[in-house]
Amino acid sequence: MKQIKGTNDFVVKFANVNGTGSASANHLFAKAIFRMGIPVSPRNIFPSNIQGLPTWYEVRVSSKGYLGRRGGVDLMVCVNPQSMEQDIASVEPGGYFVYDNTKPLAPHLKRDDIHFFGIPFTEMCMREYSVPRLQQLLKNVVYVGALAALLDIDFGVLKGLLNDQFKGKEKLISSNVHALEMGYQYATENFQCPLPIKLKKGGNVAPHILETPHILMNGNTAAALGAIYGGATVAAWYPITPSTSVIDSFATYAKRLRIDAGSGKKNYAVVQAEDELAAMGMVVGAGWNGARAFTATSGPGVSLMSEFLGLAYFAEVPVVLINVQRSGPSTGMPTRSQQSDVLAAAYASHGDTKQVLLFPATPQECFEMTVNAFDLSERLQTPIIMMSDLDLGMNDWMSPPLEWDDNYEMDRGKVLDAQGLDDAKKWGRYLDVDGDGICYRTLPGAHPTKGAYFTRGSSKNEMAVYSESGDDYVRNVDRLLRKFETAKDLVPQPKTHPPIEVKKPKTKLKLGALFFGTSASPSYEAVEMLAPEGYPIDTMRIRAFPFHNDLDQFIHDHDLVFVIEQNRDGQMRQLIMNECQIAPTKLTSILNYSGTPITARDIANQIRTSLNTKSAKIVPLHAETA
Amino acid sequence: MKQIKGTNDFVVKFANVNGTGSASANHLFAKAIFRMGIPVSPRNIFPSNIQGLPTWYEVRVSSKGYLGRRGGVDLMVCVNPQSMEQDIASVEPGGYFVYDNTKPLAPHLKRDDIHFFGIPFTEMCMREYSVPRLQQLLKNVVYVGALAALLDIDFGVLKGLLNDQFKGKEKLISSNVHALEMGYQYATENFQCPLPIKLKKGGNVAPHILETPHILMNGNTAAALGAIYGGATVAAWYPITPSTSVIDSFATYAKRLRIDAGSGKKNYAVVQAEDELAAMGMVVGAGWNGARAFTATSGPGVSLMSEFLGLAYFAEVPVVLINVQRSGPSTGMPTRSQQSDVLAAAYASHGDTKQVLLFPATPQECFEMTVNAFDLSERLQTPIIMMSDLDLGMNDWMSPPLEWDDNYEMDRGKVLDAQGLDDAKKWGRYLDVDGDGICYRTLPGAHPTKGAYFTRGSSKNEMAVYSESGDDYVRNVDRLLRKFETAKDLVPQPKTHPPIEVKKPKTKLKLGALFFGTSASPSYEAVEMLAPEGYPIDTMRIRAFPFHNDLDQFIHDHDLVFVIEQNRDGQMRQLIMNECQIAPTKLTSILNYSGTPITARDIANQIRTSLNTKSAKIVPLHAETA
Amino acid sequence: MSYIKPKFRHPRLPTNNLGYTIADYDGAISTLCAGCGHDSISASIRNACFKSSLHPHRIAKISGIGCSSKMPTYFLSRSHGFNSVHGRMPSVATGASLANRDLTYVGVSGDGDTASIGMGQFIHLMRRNVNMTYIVANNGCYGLTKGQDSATADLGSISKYGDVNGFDGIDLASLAILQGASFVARSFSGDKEQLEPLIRAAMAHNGFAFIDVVSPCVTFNNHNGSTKSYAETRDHLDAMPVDFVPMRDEIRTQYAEGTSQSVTLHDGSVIHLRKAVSGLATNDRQSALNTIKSNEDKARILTGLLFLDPDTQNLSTSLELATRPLNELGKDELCPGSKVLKSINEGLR
Amino acid sequence: MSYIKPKFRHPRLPTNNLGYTIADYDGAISTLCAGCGHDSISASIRNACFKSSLHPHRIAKISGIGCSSKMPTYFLSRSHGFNSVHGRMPSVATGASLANRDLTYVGVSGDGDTASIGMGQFIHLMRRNVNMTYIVANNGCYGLTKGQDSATADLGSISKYGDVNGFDGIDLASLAILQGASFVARSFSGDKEQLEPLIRAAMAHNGFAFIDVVSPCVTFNNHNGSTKSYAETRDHLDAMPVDFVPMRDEIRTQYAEGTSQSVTLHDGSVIHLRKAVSGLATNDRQSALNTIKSNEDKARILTGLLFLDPDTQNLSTSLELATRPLNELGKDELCPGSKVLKSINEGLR
Ligand SMILES: Cc1ncc(C[n+]2csc(CCOP(=O)(O)OP(=O)(O)O)c2C)c(N)n1
Ligand SMILES: Cc1ncc(C[n+]2csc(CCOP(=O)(O)OP(=O)(O)O)c2C)c(N)n1
Ligand code: SF4
Ligand code: SF4
Ligand SMILES: [Mg+2]
Ligand SMILES: [Mg+2]
Repeated sequence: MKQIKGTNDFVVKFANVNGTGSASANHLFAKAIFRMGIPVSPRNIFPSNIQGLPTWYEVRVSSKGYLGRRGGVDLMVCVNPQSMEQDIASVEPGGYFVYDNTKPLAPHLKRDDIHFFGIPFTEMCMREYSVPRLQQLLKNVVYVGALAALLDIDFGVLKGLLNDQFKGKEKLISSNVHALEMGYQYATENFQCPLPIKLKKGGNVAPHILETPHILMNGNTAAALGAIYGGATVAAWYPITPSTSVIDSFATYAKRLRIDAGSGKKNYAVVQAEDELAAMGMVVGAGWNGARAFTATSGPGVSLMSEFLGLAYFAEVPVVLINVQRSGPSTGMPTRSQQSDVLAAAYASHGDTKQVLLFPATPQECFEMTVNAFDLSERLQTPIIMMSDLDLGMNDWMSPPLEWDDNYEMDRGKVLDAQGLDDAKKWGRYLDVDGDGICYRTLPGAHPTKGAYFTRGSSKNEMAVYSESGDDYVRNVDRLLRKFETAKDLVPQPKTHPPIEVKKPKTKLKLGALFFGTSASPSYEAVEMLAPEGYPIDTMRIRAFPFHNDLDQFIHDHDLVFVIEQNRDGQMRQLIMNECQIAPTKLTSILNYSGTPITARDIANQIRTSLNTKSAKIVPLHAETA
Repeated sequence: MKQIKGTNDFVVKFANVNGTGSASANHLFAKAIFRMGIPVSPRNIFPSNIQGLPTWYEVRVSSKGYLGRRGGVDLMVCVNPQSMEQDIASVEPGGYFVYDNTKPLAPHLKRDDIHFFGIPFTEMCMREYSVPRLQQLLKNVVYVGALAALLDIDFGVLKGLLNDQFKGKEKLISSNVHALEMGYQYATENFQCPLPIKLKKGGNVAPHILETPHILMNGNTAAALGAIYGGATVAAWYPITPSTSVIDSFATYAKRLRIDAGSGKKNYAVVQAEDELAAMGMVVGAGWNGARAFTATSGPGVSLMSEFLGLAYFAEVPVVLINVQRSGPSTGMPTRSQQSDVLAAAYASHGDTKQVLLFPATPQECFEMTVNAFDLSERLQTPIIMMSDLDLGMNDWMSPPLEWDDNYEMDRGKVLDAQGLDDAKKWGRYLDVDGDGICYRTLPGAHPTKGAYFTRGSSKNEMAVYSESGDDYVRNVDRLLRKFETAKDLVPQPKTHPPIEVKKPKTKLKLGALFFGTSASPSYEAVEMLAPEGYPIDTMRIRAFPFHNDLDQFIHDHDLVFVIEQNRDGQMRQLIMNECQIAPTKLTSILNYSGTPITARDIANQIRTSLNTKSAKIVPLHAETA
Repeated sequence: MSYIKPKFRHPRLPTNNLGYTIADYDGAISTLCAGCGHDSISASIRNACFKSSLHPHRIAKISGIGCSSKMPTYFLSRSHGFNSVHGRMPSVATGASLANRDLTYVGVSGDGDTASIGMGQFIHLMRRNVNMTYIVANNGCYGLTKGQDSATADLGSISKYGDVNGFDGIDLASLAILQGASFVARSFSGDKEQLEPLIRAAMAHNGFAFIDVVSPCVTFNNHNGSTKSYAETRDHLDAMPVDFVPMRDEIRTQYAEGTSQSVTLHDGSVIHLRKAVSGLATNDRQSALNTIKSNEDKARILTGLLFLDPDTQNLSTSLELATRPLNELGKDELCPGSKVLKSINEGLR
Repeated sequence: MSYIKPKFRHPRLPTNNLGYTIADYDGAISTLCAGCGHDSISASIRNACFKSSLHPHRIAKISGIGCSSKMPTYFLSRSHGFNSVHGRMPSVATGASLANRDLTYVGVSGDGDTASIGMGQFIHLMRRNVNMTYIVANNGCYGLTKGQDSATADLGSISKYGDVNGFDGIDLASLAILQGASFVARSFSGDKEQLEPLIRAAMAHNGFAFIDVVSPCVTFNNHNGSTKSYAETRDHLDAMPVDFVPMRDEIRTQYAEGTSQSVTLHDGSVIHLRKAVSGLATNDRQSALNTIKSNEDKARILTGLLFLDPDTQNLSTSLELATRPLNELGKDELCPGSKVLKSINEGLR
């Protein structure tokens, strides 16, 4: 029978029941690989309940450092009878299936193209522990021990992790280590260890990974740190998966880093609002009053915030919103990932609105873009929406360490203080003095006699006086467009890489691929898969809306451009067509909207199919306009 | 000095202060012209307050029956000192300015290219009436009397109108008639009456107008009647200008037409909700439970309803929403008109959502499309959003009479009752039995043992059982796309007219124009203006989203297509580019977003400019794709 | 995951007046945590409907979002259900009740769903006196989003994450009494002797009936209780992986009317219940409020039927709706026809 | 349109302790209807700020949407103002107050803005005890959208359109007392002898202060009052064009503490006010509720300071905010710098 082989290159998946403490054990497994210096990317696939439903944990190991999902499972660890059937089916031919054989496997579930490894986890734990809680909990640690033998995990690293985790609680450390050993011992005694898929420190790991001491962190934590470093002082929010941990982390870090030295009091405020409308209202109020304020939410929250987002757009109030996207529409699948709020965010609210969006692809960017979002929101006096997603926000990603330049100064934008008001010749809140569409604002309380004005969403003239004149209205909204134009050069620019050389190209077409956020990593991988097959594809990663002119140029320079994204309607493609002057037949959607993150194999397959059948579709454009 | 001339073809505008009762007098003026059988279209341009601010009333008279705004003012009646300066400036050279000369006109306001007619309205009324209320009120009637002389309005018609209005209140009739006569007399005694602009019964009025006995009604009343005839039983709403009168009229008609004969009780319910979220929630609840339910709102309400619209889309609940658009974004200008919620409505809510939109252009269509909306919402099991606007909804439009086919049967869509459930072989709420994406629903209480299911926005499979499987999710949202495809043939189809023959065309380009709603009337007029100038433009009026394939074909068949709409961002153009495979350079936006309805002259001017400068812009498309 | 149906059931189950067995009122298997108070409430609703001999298919279940709002899946599978959006169940229920005044409506919500995001709709639902039973499964926290304080959490209570709640808890029963609810009760999820009859009475009430049910969250309980025992338990928790939810049993209690009872929750905290004497329910809002408050001052949660106004006008009556459900009306009743339209046209000339 | 500034002003106006004249507290010219109660409230706010010698620029005015919410334009032009969105002023005010705890916040709202769309936010604002004065100009109707009933309209009152209101009016003052507001008062727009000192006290109060001000709408008044006189007036109205708003004078009233007074509104309806004795404000919520109710039972609206808890924790204190306003903090206080980040990185390995 075939055996899947590979050093530092495979996919392991765990099938568990939620609420059983498995996530921690699975994390131990992934973190051990990380500490061995081998690129790893774990993903939690969990249900929208608290206890008792199937949950999975997929760990990709990739010597080259691909952090997106590859597709397929090489080794499955299944301790959940509920999902056993589908778990067995999902293993690649030649792969491995580790399961609890305390109860024998039902014969009809057997496959003869994969390798089964039964280990009596339950029985072992029942024998070893008398407390039910420990029987339940340590079972997870036992299978990690078994994997240590099967995959050749450095046992010292595992112990080190347990030491870190339970620092000071010796009893817990030793019971956990014991459980690990039990599993390890069982595997070595009963199976040929290690398997043909295994880990090797150093090994074939790509140099750019080895050179930097990476960290393992999720995007939500990184965004929270961004808010700390970006000087956010007011966080108002309403709990919603998968954005909740942004604020949790912010509060945790702030408690440590933002206490006034003298008084022990807080230099920040976190308020759990009564809903998302209120959360956004608080952020608008605080932003209007000169604090750096933000909120984090997900789909339903974005819908509920849309009226306020329109107000902030029109009243020109700095606001930062971190949208950690989940499956939509409506309640959708709250614990599944998508990139499907692109249009809802870009045009949030009725009337003519255009919002500034940022698209981070890594925790590092979550950090940097959050800092940037505060600068941009004050520079542009408008909401900045950072579009993260569940995959990026809640999963651990290997990342180069976060960096900080101590020379950074906050950009508070055009705010006139008392001195500024005294110096100004003529001041009007909505006068476009500099021609960039951005006017000078003032803060309440700044000056005894100057600079007070009335903020309203509704009709006004340049002097902030109430006006229902059509001319005033048009001048105002045209200026907002001008400001949006200004934004193009201020937001993060798209990223390209040097083109991949291809020996014998199979197509004469100049191919390009556009993507953003969590679609980036598997897209790069797919492009590298396709190059040796004769398909050279240039890439551009979109990092913000409004789009930089480079994006137009990129599309212009290619005959066919794939737009790779994780939603049903190809929303980024639509946004591009709306905002750029692009012939739509040039843009082909590559989509995944199942709720689990898109894989490199899936992308490559879709592109292959498209290239083999699309040629017919590329011609009409020339035809149509001839 | 030049004198503007014209029989049954001119624009009169009134400048008043709101809260002074002028609207009724102005309406009397317009209605008299209507009763004379001459096409007239009055427009109220009013502020967002109750008393004391400038308000205008613009009356267009057009023998050909153009009901959109033409642009320019031929005769201005100004009784508001606040706006006098801008009112004088707005009169066309050779036009007429009627004003209250109780106080003399400030010399610097004089223009020597227009004709001034001072009438001491205030003085006359002070002399004639002792009660301040009457002095104030009847002043308005006096100027209507003067206009009767100046424009040759049939005095009998005016009297008839007063008789109708104050039926049974003889004293009121005679005091009003007296006021009319006072004005009439003053004008005939002091000026050469009638002016070169004047009215003439029969006259040069277009035959298609003369042939039908028209009615004068606003779109909101028509929509309300549509809800009555469409069988709506539940109306839940929250007051907001300019949609309020939809529900007001519905309640008024229902009080008359929907009382249970036996009990005297109501066969309908109107509930003023606590806000728009609740209004939409009630409609969703009622629609789910099998009643025809609707709400009406405007911009901010659409934003607030978006979460529920997403739920209704995903949970497939019939919902009818009448969106009477006003200026956006945010509070915008609540009493000004725009067509700027196109994108907000089409993609209402986060996640991948697509909503069905209807675009009425006349009160007749408001009526018919509202009826249709209820059929469509139940047929398609999804929200139907009718996109009216302030101009259509709140102004009186001349219209052929509303028609009703007594053979009409409500299309309640695919609903299985007890019998249907017993007959069905296998039933699952989300099984696509017919392949059109539309499944069979059941109503609560229908059957003792069959057909009960759980409705949720979140994850589910075809049998309506909770599921977080990616496959189930994808199958479900793909089916929703299929349903949207089905909708294309069910919604009102776009309208074209036979092409206009042009003797010596000035361009070789095949030109087209796309428009919808209140942009239609002035667009048709502009096209007729341009034809004799050598620009033949084919037209297509969009009546619904999703777009019919004819729209693609129309664009395909033309070299350059103008998209005429009333918003800043060219939202319909964007929607077309999103949903059709259209090269964007083919579509040129013609826009007005000042808040006052677009005029034929403005459209014609913009097209002229575009044709004289655009040619350069049409080439690049060929170039780009070459 | 826990099960509200017993695993084994006697083949010949007793039937109610309509001939249904209790199984006809069952729902799907619960996916809530083992021992969650919400499951006890589901069971009580099921039992109440059985005992009151209601046709299951003539009941409609409506909820918002949350662990509590999932409950309707776990009882009455033969009833239609609607798990709508967070905090907006009241409006959906209002619309449903307008469409068909003949069904029995059961709304199920959580304290987050009702007291935070749903507060506005909740108050206006009461003001309209929609004919329905509204049950809040009140656990002082947001279960489904993992344990944040809700607006009913007691001042000073400590959440699983160690944060001290700095705000007064909203007393939904008092609020309901002040804002015009016509039936207001409170109970404890584990006290089925009290809860079942209250639910039956609420469903029989011809107007808006509110029941605030204290329903401990096994996993993120947020009641103030004895800080000492709580702290002890916390220490214990610290060593656990965050995603570990131990298996627990439902908390059951049973005590006589007019007496008090202390109940120890899963985390070791203690709440003090006081059972009002039935039949004593006042129809004087002011005195009901005063009684609740005086118990609260003694750190006691008063349970039982707290206020009742039996002669109330529900929304269908105050709107003067005809007796036939609106969703049954056809073209004949609804569509005035071409003649009427002609006369309307006449009026517009 | 009416004017709150007198047309003529003596050249040497008296100054307050800070040297400001009353003119320094003026706003723009009002665009509300002549005689609208809201203009009297604006005047009282202006006067209160003058008399209390507050720096105008240290006040921030925040409102929702409605005729009432336009008021902030018409007083204190030297203060920043924010006319936000309908019903959501509470959240905007909360955010503003967090950003800068040192300003004085005046929130202005209407009964539609607060009791309907804003109900949820209103209750949670009180729960958080945000340090601000919250004034509702309560006219029982939606003025700006032309006279629909609001949720505070009396049961049985008849709107301008002839509809009878079938729902109980919400008593915002009672609600505020129940839901934890630390300062609750009621007054009448035309009673400046009572209103001005209440506003001054509210602004001086260190926590959430609520004032419910009965403020007649000239144009669409919705109080129940004497049906007879109302009906008479109605008949009169019928003959008027719908867009005619007659010029009226403000309704002023003056009466002693401890006495009652009947006030006839513009439409002929009558309301009965009862002025509480000042200094008697209770800090017992229950008895405050009872007193309001017993007056209501006599069809009397109790005015005055109804409840006061002077030793309350406002949001800034309960969140333990540092004394320096958050919006004044700079990089040094906010940004932990590269060294700290390095150690954070270490922790993530
Ligand atoms: C608009 C919106 N915001 C937030 C959420 C996330 N969410 C789901 S359930 C819940 C709280 C539920 O708390 P509660 O109603 O008390 O129910 P419990 O789980 O405690 O029974 C929240 C905030 C959501 N689904 N929708
Ligand atoms: C979201 C939203 N819904 C509706 C409206 C329309 N609207 C404007 S003011 C108002 C009611 C105002 O009533 P109230 O607060 O009592 O103020 P009043 O005019 O009576 O002083 C409404 C419904 C709006 N602006 N925004
Ligand atoms: S988290 Fe709490 S409320 Fe939710 S199911 Fe578990 S025990 Fe119940
Ligand atoms: S409509 Fe009423 S509330 Fe509005 S300004 Fe006029 S009188 Fe005041
Ligand atoms: Mg809860
Ligand atoms: Mg009001």
